[in-house]
Amino acid sequence: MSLFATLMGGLLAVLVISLVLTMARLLIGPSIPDRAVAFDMVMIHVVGIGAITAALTDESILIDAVIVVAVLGFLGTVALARYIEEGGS
Amino acid sequence: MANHLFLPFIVPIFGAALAVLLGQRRPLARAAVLASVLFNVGYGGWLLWLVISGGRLVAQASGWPAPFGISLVADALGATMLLVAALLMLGTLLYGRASTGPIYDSPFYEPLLLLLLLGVSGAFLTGDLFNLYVWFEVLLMASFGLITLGGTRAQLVGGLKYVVLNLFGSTAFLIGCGLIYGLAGTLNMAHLGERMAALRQPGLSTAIAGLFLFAFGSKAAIAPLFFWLPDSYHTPPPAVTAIFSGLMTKVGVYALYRVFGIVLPGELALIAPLILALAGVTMVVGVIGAMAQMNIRRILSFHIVSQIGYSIMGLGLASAAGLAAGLLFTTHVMIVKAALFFLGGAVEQVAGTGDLKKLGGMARREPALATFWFLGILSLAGIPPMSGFFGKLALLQAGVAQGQLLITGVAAGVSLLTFFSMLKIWNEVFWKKSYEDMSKLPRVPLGLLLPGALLVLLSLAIGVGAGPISALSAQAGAQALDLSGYAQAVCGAGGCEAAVSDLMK
Amino acid sequence: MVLILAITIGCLFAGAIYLMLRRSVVKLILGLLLLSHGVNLLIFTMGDGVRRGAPPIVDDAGLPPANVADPLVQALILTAIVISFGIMAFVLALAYRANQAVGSDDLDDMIE
Amino acid sequence: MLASIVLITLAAAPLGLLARRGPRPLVGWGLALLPAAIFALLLSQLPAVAGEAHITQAIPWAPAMGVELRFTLDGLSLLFGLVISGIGALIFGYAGHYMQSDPGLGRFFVYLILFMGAMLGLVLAGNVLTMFLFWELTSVTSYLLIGYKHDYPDARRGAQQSLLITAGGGLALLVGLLLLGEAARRAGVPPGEAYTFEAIIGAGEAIKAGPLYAPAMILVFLGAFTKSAQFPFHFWLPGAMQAPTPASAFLHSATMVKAGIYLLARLAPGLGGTPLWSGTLVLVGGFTFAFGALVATRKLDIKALLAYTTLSMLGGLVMLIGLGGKYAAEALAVNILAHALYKSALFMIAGIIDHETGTRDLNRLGGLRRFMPGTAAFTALALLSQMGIPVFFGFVGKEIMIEAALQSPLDAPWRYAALAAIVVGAVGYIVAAWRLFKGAFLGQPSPDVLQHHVFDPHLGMLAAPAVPAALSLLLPLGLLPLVSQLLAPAASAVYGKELELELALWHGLNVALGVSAAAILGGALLARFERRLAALPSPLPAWADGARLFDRLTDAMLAGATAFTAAIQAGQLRRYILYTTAAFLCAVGIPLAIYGAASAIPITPDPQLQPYEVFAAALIPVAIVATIRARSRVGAIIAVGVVGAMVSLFFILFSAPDLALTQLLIEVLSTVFLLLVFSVLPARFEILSSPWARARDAAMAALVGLLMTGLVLATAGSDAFGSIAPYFLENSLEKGKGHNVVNVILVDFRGFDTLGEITVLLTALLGIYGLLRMRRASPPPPAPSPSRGEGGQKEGA
Amino acid sequence: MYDSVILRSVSRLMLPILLLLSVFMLLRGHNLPGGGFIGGLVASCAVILQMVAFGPTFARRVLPANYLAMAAVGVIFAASWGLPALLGGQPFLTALWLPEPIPGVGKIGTPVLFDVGVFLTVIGVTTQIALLLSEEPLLFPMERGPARDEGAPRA
Amino acid sequence: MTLIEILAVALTAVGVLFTLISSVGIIRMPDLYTRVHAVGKAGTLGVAGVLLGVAVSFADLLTGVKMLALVAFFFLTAPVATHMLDRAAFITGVRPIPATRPNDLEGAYDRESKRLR
Amino acid sequence: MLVLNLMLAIVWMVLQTSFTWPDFVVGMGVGFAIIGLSEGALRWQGSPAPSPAAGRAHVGYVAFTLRVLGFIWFVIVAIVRSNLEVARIVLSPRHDFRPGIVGVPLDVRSDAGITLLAIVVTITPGTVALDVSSDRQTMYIHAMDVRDVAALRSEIKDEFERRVMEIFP
Ligand code: NA
Ligand code: NA
Repeated sequence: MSLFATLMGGLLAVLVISLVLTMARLLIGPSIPDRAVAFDMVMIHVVGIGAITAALTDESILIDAVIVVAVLGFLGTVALARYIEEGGS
Repeated sequence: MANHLFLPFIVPIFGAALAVLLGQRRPLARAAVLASVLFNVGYGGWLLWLVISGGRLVAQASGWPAPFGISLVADALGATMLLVAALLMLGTLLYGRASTGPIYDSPFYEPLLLLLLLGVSGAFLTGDLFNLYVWFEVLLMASFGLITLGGTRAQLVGGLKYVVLNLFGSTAFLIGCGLIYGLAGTLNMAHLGERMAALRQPGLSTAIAGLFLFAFGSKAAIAPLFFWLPDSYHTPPPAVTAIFSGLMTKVGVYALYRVFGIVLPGELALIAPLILALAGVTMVVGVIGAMAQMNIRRILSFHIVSQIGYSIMGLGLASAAGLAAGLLFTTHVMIVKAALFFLGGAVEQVAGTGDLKKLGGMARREPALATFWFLGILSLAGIPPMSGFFGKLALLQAGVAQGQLLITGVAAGVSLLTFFSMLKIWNEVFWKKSYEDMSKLPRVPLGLLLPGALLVLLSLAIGVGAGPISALSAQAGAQALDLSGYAQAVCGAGGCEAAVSDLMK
Repeated sequence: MVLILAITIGCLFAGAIYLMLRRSVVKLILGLLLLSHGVNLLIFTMGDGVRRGAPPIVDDAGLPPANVADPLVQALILTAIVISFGIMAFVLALAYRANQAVGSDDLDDMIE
Repeated sequence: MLASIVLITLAAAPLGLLARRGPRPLVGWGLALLPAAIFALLLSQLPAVAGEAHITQAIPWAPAMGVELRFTLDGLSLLFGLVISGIGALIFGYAGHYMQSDPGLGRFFVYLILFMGAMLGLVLAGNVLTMFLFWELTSVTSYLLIGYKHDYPDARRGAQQSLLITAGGGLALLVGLLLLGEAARRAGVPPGEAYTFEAIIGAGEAIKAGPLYAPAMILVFLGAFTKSAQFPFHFWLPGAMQAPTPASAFLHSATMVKAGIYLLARLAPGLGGTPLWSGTLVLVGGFTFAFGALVATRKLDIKALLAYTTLSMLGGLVMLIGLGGKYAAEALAVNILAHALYKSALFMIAGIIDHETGTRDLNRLGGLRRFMPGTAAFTALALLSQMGIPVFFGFVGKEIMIEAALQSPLDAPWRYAALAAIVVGAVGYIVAAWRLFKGAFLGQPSPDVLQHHVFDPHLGMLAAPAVPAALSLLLPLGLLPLVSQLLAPAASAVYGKELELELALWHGLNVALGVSAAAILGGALLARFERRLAALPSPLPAWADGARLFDRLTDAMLAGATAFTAAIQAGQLRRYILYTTAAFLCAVGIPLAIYGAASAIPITPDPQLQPYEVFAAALIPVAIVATIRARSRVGAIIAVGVVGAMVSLFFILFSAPDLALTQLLIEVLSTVFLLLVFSVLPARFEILSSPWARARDAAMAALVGLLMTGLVLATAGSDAFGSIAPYFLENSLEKGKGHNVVNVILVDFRGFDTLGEITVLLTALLGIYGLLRMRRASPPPPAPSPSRGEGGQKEGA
Repeated sequence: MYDSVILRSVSRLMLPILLLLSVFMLLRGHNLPGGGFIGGLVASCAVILQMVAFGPTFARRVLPANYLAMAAVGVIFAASWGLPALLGGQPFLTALWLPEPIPGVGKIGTPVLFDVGVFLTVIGVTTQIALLLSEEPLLFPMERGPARDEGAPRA
Repeated sequence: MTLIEILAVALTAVGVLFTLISSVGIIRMPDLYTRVHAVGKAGTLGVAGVLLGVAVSFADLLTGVKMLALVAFFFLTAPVATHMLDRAAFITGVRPIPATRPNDLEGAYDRESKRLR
Repeated sequence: MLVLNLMLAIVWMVLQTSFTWPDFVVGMGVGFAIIGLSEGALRWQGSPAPSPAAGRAHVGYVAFTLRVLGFIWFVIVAIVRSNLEVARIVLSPRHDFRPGIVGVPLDVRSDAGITLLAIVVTITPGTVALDVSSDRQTMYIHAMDVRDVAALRSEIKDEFERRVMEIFP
């Protein structure tokens, strides 16, 4: 395994650990917007992990997937916020 | 290559989509639906004739060779079911047009019926396990739409149970598709059958057999997976209940026959005692439930469960004669139950209730309806010369021949209880004096009487023509267990494994 | 890796069943969602060897990359996802209407 | 010819509707021409039957199932056929008078003709399945006849009881017959013929030796006993007296109730003679004989009294079949005829009395001889025959019956028991007959009688009972040789061998005559105390009344069914899910456990495994826990969304970009839909389940999870076959013209799936449209849920 | 009436971009990840984003299509591309390809057109479902109450 | 390792680092409003770093352009997301920590119409 | 709209990662269709308040471009400058910061201007645009560390709003 792959793999691992922290917030809450924040962060992590995986496997096609994930993260977060607001807590 | 096998798919798809498009121009939309259903009736008859005279017919979707593409296979079992389904749908359509009610006026009602027919026909014709799942979902989704259409409280509450518990079955089916692909690496039923027969892993393949038994059992409403049925079937308008009774659980029965006949040929013998036990319990529990009810459609709904026990008994006997008997019985019950739901629905529509306590005096008011209802009861109870007698007789004969005296006795006993609870309807609705003045009620229109009456006459005709019909069911039963013949028809003379080694580098 | 996937699948199924046994319609539906995730992963695991390899996209010579993932399970899952989405949307609408008709989202109130 | 008789009769049923208009008595006698013609036709076959034994005719029906319409005429069938058609002709004529003012007479005649056709089919059948077919048809038509006056609850109850008992017996019979057919097949009979009487009787010795004999015979007995009202299934017969009197006279004296006798007699030559056969029949028949006669002595309703004497005689006939031997066969033939004659006459007379006076209660009748001398005379004739007074035909029957008991091949105890039953029966008949005659015709006219203008009926009506009553006297007085000629073939058929029958009134001073005389003497003695006998308390406790027991039984069954159904089908979706999950665990887990497939699970280390993959996998359970523990709806929805995102992350990591994209898109759309729909619900969940329920559910869930994990491991570990997937990779570009194999599969290789899939989507849309936009049928929605923050904080952890 | 200027501005900007992305995803699907499903879902997301930002009335106005009809047409369209083969005596849905690729679009054959049918169906179904749900009187509180009239966009 | 790869790893590392810091912030920050700041970081700098790093690793102009477009997308949308989250939180009554001073928004939302006066 | 169409065509080619004429033509076609579909949204002037932008002076293309470039540079500098600050706050063991929600009066009026300002405020660490009042007079900003409210207001107004208004008034 090349050094590049090792380093990128390491960064991927760090990103996953970062995702674990985000998950902790999802579990803790305490408010619903807190969980929505966690959701947004999860999507951002998915983008990052997807991008790094693309680099690792040298699959540029994953980039397009990443674009859609980004769009969805935005849409999801906005919709969540929107309905949190309407629903009350 | 029998490329006409695609027609019963194409016509309903176009018919339903056109009917949706033409939603505002109701006569055109209705014409599109009626034409599609009529086509499928005609086609079903023609196909059955072709199959009887020439054996199985096969087509490969998208032109890819089996087992890689999706195969369509018509054999006697599938073609029979196809024809009966289309006939029942035609009856339902005409019945609905004679009925009044907001649901029948909905622009989605008839397209959903047509989509239901599409899904059912697809399930009867496909030779690919995953494709079977897809058509199952089509028919299931259409049934979801139909059972809740109109949205009364009872429909919503019953529909929720119907939907959720059916999703359990669908999920199990999908799991089964996945697992069997993991085991055998293919999805074509013929190929799967060859490979599963060659596989020597009894535990796993038996567990998968159990999984499919669960999946299709919950579609077929065998005990203890029937709970969704009695809680929901009486809630939609009568036409919907009638077609559900005719088709929904029977597709599950068909799938059990198909899967245990072709896909898991070695497992049937292993799991047959369990199937027989479940068949007995299903019969008994269903009829007990029916005895407890005081509403026409609820009684009939519980009977569906009970009668599924008989259909499953045919499978559990694990013989060609058993399957043939099961098919004969299933076909009979599809027709007669739909007829009874039609006739009972006519009473309900005219009197405004299906409650036995409130009804009465129908024998004098509606002698024709009463006559057909009574004949229907006789058929259901297996009294000669109605079709029910031959269905029951064939099952009992197969049971005796296999030495399964216990289930044979249970089947006979339950048919008495069936008669008993059907007589309750007869006594209360038809013979009993009506408490209220029924003379103010409108007469049953001919359009509501006719579909049920014709189906009852069909039951009689099946009884009278039991000779050729039992020959047909014998052919179907033999074909349903004939894996090598099936595989040769689908994949060519060498079978599927040979085709695979030819076609893959 | 199969082991990890299998455990994940088990967790998804367990979570789904537990949620479906609650009294809230919402939890029931969330359970159904988890169930479909579980099934999708299960089919995925049944593919021709779960590989980290390349996506099933062939090159200009029509040759698949080495160590390619099973395309068939992916197509099956895609179909399954879309179907379960359609059904889920229906279930949602049904749950909404049932909730409206009953005036509660407690399943034990949803009895005739 | 035989088939034509049956089928034409059945097809002629609509002729009954002629009675809707027109002079009804005339229509009745007109319709009687049909049975009369059949009678004549059958009688014309007597020489042939006496000589050649039988005439057979078969119409194929469902050969694969052994079902055919096979008719055979032998002595036994001929006797029954003559009784049916002969009595039938009289009944038809009688009914036209009796029901002159009944608006439904047309329907009644339809049922009656159908019944007669069925009965003829039953006795002419040459195949057990053919016979069964008509057997069931007689049950159904008799149901319609008994329930003819269905506005009355008693009529409905009587009809239902009789149908359930006889149809239940019929089912037992069917299984029994199938077992006989199977036994015959095992004995070497070709499958196509296994169900003919000929084959079964021919294979009798083999069947008797086989294991199926006992179950088959017990089932056949059940069928015969229920149909012929043997104790303890007798109680439906008195209940069936709800039928209009012409129907009772036809069904319950001469025809249907004798179907069981007919069947046993038919099978006797092949399958009789075993201890099981003789023991059962003598015991049940003998008891019924004595019991029926004794109960009859206490009855006040004329029809009930006649019903009990009828079932008594049916018992006697069963007993005779059990006794076996030449005399029994002869006695059977004689008594069938004798009973048919006097009992049909008595039933019709009961109808006349009822018709004229409006009651059948012996306490409210009396002195009728003054007003209805003709009726009184014919009643006396019929009753004397029943009492077995010499020179009447009943006497001939009783004599030969005693002879049959004495000459039976059975052991002595059986013979004496049979003799005792005969004596008790004979005594009972005398008392009952005296009771009837005295109560109705003697003494002072009662107020009821005086109220009505009571006369002898129209001659056309009186003729119907007069003929059989007169024959009861005429046959022994001069026609005995002719009768012997008629009955000999029947007796031969029952005996299985040709026998000579010479009936005579005088056999000399023998034991039979002594017994007979003693019985008459005893009867006459007891008849003096008839009133006091009737006033004695019933020897049976009140609960032992069969009809009431049966009603209790059905009520209990209904109550049990209701309780059972309420218990399992309680409407709670959660419980259904619980049962369903348990079923899933059993269906999948048990085979897996039994066959030990779990031990085959390969757990091999994966050298490629990356730590981040483990972490990523670990996040899914975390998000699931977050979902379960979420106390707010939106929180739970978010957590589920995260699960979906993590699943798609998996797909990204494992080279499934199409999947990842679709999964994520669907996830977000689902989340938006969820939010839309559940924004109206209260925001927070309430804990509704008990801790125990939660623990139970958790255990269930854990089991499912474990099972799935095991299943996946076991399956993924199997590599018995190569997958077909490489084919798609190989051909994607060349034949599918696309690089993205997944898409090529979706739109080409398996485009048919995709077509179905978009159809599902369209269907879902239609369903949702229907749900949300079609509300005319539903009541107006209740006020918006009391939710949204305030008040009802709901739901279940 | 929801009134976040920020969300609205960005959402408006996103609409054409996302629609473009959806067509892009559709057309390249035969060769790279994408296809009718993904393209259709992206397009629905574009509409749903407008719905979230502006409310369903506006979403209906900006994209004034009959989505139910679109779904039905999609199914018909997709199924129709199976017919040419059937008429030519081959099995339903057998692929037929134009011999040369179309510049800028790529190879055109019935499977690709079939995918367009899928695309239309998915857009029609998902968008219509979203609109139906959001138009429920109880479900989209932003459109009720005193501020309702302000939701109507100016012509 | 080529220069391009070094640059790629460096940029990615910066991105990952900022994302990690954001996650830590999400855990450690005392209230939602301060946590949302952290999200803004991950959504902009973190993602930008990773995307640019990956773009460099591909060393392909068109991928680079795509990545730049995606970065622009994030810069455009992340603020909208944070704005929406904050706003939702405030309207639904999620209180900032008491130390938040000044709090000009206190009482500024109309509770009925949920509009900001 | 032509500009938008051209831009969409270019985005199309970027997505296709292929810059050929046929791609451009297809891109233009797709873009045209999309604009046709979304024109309603694009043309909508959502702000109920009258837009004062109508009377603004015409700014030359070159000057405008320079302003945009300068703005981008400014933003990048601002991001870098304050990012470390946030990192310090997040990672510091003690919470010694003083968050605050500050209302900033707005001069910028156009939708685009307000949006751009909010974006800039948010992507420069330390501040998050929380909401804009319905009358568009005030933007509420959550800041991580508010030691001097007046200074924060003036920074926003002078540094950010001024530059934004140079592009979108
Ligand atoms: Na059914
Ligand atoms: Na698909």
